[in-house]
Amino acid sequence: MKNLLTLKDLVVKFYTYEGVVEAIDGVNLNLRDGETLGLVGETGCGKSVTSLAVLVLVPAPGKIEGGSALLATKKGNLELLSQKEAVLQKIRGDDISMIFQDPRASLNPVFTVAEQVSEVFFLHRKEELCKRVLAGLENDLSKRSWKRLIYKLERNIYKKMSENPNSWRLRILSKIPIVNRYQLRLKKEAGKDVVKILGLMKIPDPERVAEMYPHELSGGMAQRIVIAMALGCNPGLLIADEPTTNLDVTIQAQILALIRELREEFKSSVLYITHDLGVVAELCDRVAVMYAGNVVEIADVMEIYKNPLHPYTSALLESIPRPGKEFKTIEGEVPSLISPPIGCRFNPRCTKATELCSQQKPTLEEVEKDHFVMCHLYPGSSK
Amino acid sequence: MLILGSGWRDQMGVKSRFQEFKVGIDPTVKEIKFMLSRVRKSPLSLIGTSIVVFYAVIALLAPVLAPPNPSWTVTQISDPFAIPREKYQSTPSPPSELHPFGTAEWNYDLFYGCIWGTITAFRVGLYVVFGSLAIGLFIGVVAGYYGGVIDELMMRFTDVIFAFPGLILAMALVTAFGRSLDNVMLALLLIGWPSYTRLIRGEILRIKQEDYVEAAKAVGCSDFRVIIRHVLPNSIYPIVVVASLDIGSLVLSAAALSFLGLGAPEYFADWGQLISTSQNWMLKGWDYWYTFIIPGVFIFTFVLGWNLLGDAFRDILDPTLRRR
Amino acid sequence: MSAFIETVGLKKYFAVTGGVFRRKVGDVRAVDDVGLRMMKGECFGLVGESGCGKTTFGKTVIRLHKPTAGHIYFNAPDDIKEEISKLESSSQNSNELKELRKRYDLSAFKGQRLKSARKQMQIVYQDPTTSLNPRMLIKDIVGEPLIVQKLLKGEERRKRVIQILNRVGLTERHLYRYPHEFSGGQRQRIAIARALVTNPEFVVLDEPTSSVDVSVRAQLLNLFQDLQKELGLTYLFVSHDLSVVECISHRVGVMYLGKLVELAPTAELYREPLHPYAHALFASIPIPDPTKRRRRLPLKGEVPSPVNPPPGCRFNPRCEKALEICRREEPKLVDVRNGHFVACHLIGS
Amino acid sequence: MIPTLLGATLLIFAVTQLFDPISRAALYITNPQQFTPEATNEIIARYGLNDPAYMQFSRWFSEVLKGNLGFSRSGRAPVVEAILSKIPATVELVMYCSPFIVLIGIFLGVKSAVHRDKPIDHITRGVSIMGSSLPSFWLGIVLLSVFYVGFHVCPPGRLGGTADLYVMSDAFTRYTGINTIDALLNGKIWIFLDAIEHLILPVVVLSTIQIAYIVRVMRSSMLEALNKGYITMARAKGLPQKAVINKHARKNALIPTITLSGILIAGMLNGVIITETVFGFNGVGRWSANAALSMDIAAVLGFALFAGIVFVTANLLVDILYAYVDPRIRLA
Repeated sequence: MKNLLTLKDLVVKFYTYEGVVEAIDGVNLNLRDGETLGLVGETGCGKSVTSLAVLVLVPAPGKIEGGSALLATKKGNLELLSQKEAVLQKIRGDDISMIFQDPRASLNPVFTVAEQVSEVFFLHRKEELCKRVLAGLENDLSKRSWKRLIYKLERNIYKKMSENPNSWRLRILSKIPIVNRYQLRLKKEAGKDVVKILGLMKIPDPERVAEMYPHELSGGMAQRIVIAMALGCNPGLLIADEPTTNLDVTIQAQILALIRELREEFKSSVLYITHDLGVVAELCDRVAVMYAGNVVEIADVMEIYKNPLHPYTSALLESIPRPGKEFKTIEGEVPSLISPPIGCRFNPRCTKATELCSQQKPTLEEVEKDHFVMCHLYPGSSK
Repeated sequence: MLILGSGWRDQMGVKSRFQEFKVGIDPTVKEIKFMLSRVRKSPLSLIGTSIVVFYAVIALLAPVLAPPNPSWTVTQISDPFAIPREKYQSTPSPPSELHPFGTAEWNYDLFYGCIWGTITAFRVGLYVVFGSLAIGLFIGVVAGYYGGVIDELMMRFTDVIFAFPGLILAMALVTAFGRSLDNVMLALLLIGWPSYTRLIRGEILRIKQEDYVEAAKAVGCSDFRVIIRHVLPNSIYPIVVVASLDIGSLVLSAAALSFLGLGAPEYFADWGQLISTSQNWMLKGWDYWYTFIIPGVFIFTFVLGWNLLGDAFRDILDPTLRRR
Repeated sequence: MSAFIETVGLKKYFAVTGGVFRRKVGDVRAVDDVGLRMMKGECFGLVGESGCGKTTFGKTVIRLHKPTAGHIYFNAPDDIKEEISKLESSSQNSNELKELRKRYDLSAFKGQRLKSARKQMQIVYQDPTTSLNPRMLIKDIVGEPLIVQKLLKGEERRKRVIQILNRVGLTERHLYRYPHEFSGGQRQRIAIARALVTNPEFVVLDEPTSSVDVSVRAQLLNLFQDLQKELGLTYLFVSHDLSVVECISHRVGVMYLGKLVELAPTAELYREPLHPYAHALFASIPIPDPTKRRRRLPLKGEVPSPVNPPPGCRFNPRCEKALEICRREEPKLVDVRNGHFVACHLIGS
Repeated sequence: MIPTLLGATLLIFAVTQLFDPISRAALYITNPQQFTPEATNEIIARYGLNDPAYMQFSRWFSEVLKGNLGFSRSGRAPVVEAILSKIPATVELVMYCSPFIVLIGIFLGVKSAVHRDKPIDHITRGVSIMGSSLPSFWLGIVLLSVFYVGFHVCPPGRLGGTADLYVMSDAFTRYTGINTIDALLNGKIWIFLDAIEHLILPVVVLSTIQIAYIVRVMRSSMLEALNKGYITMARAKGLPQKAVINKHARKNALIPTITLSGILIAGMLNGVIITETVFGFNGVGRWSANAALSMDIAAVLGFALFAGIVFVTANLLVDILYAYVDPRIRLA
């Protein structure tokens, strides 16, 4: 299976007042086409920063210091980290899209749902919309009506728009109050798409919801709209950063069922980020476990739960509360990333830590079939 | 800080008490060191603090720098704020050895006026701010913490006072009380306290919903203790920011009133009044520049110092920046 | 045997003010007529989705909110309870009833009596960062209950504070620090120390482990269990994390929109929830085992607003098996199988 | 709104009580001859100025409602007429200041927030802090002395000598009393230019402080809006940086700025008094300042009431604008 996204030695550092936080310290990850990869780890292990780094959206004071992110698109492989901003803007929302943890915070409170969702179509599907508007204009012109003059004008505006969407002439034209009524046709066309995509998200009565403002929506409804925005242009990769953590259990079940359904329908692969091992078991094909800025283990989901190799993964699985059994704890605290421990970052808390672990940093090696681990306990890792 | 509260008093033995004090003071010292390091970091706050300190030194050393009733003075007046005069000359004279800043209309020594003007500025600023704070604290706390009828009443009353732009109400009050600097201060105080009341009430409402306040009630703390130990220490900081910004604008308002002729009387050592008298000389051309530029620079830098300090406080005390 | 803590018909409504003159427009019925009994030394789990009133119930039991109606009996003998309910049914406000309630019914306590009652009941909050006063030293935070309740003086108080801090896993070194110098887990330990310093008998745990990491959560849960065994504490464990509640509580109650819909011993409830909502709730917990992936339809719809809840059984708009009676009449909480209570017309009759 | 206005009149009345009855008589006089001692005593008797306050209040209030705010010695006209005759000058000044304040203030606020901690941010913040620490009357006089005394440009006052005479003459029909507009309506361009030349300096002085305030408020609300969740979402949708800032962030940042514009209007009214006094602009502000100087109680209190009404209505307009901009308010 072809790799859709491969990350190699990704390094991201945050230059904060207290010191330089080494949030991501050499992450290696690959996501196959049509697959759902779960990215699991505790708070502060850098899983969200990794996802933002893929879209080159790391917030200040963070900087991507090194590594590569290779994306397989229709037009061949693309190295994301070295692209110009203009190219990246074309990819974001079209090839890769992202949904976030707090649904209501992801929606702009002063715009209606329709305005925000249609923005994706205006950005990435403008030619298609123009063609549909032109088609509409053609049959309007065929009918006898005094407005033929206006339709002719609108037709050549849209012709120009479909050739070169953001020519400066159009930009000025769209600023003049009366003249820019021509945009209404475009908005109506986009409105149809919005209602269609909202319907796909199983939102009851999409027409009414399209006109609502974000503060009138419940948590579950807001998350569906964010998913609609993300899947609007049928992206190849959907990055979901803990979409259901803030939602109640029953709503979470609804959203997970929806993602599972849409995954098939849109045939898009998903990078699902969470700290909840139950959701991972429910949704993911392969799992990557992260700890303090490194990916420590990648394997198929059955393999991970049955035979976890890395001490941290097994400790994480054991700490899942099981009735009747004592709670297994992982001693110590998550290390501060300003002065991370030398060598393997888990060694202060690792029960099987050896002398080597606190000196040399292990590398991610394929220890068994399709099972990568980053630990000195396994040969090949301590090259 | 409030660490010297009841926890410390009932320890036994002086040595252990001092040892306790030394250990107890340690975190507060760390807090202050942290704040100072932030001040050093941002240039604006450095300038601000140095200006304010400079003016404080001038105010303290005023009797030394410009002794009242100097040898050359014509009139022997007991009030140190009355500017001495050498002779009854009406036109201002340029800076000379005896009068480093020159003299204003009617030969009032500008150097003396500006030095003692610093004290007036501090008096106006601090007196009104602390007055407003005191009233605002009392009413704001009661209205914010207990809410209900008191809150409603207080808010309606502050709305009424807010209905008037400050300067206009001050003008009306000064006309009523008569023209003197104390009346200006009283007028500014009457206008100033509602904004503090509203600010403090807002802070109290915000802090009141925090979990640790409810936890304190769960432990059985009385309302008084909750306010003193939990609510106030956490709401004081934003008020400090507003207070330091307010001192600057208060001095400006007082100067404006003096400029309109409603503030300090003619002979008084107050910057606004000095500018007001030198106004018509200014329009006669540039050769009387000193009567006008020097007091103006004093006001400008004084207010600038406080504004910079206030801005720096806001950056330091902004919780989001502190604990990143 | 007599319940250690019992609530009878407990109600807590929050006034909703609206309109120009800010008069009362309606009520948010956060807790609506909830009665349950907790035994001494038991960990009682209370689960439900956000907005179902579980936290409000917890806070009302320890009188952080003034209840709108109902009784809270804290360690009161049974005959007093019968007496009060008998008197109440006969004549509403006889002063003999008032007298009895003043002495036994927590919801009628006032002033000094309420303050001293607070010694025996404490609360631990969900978010460690907001439950500790950022401007107070740990020494004062943990010591404050002793000062307020005037329990110990000077050196004994210091010793007691240090002893309770050691018990939760912190040392004397931490006394002179501010809360922002500690990690989430350590702050929660300080909050626990503050709650236990006056050695109470009853502690409300309001989602204590929801905002800490997985590894720290296990440490806190162990601490809770050890403390319960050692000090014989009774816990009211409020949480939306069903897997945690399953492991720590002896009996669990499920709440929906202010009402208690089901109550049973933990194992029995998790194995076979009877109430349709409880069944849907437990079915939607993701199980951390890929082999057991269950394909089932998630519960449809959203939680209605608590300001004007639907008539009859509150779950009827979302319940597939809703009958005609469900839409009219509110079901009573009935003991179906010794100790397994359900409030549903389907199972009750 | 209404209770605040009522409260305002009560406050004004309380202030009047601070004066002795004789001077308070001016509040009830309608024509100049009545300033003789006997006439004032007769008025004191008629309006019962020595009775307890609450009785007087009803009488005074009915007078005010009838529009009789007393007679102003300094304005040599009944207070209400004096105010109405002076309003156009002030309106003209404010009319030219507001666009500058709003546009430049918001533009600079956005710019300095977007380029945080870069040179432009420090410069804007420095200038805005200096702007708000400058005593406006001092700035006015310095500008006057530099331009008028130095280069003989932008003289004080509302109109040059000849223009003033022409405007007084009946050949010039006064539609609104606002010189610039009247000049255009009368087709006299040179009067228009002359009026503009007189307006330049006052507009600069009046708007520096206000711009400094808006820049600071806009910058902080812009910074707050920029690290909200929907900004990251907008970027993740592929929006260019310019659109993210101008469309998403700016509209949200405007909301707190609008709510604080109430204070801005207060600042404007204060500024008007000082600017008009410095530049000899005989608008409402300058007249009330002189009135205060010459202890003309009726004028000062009349002006205070007028200012209160203007301020309260302005706040009402701001609330309506606020509800329009922020949907959460509109539907609540």
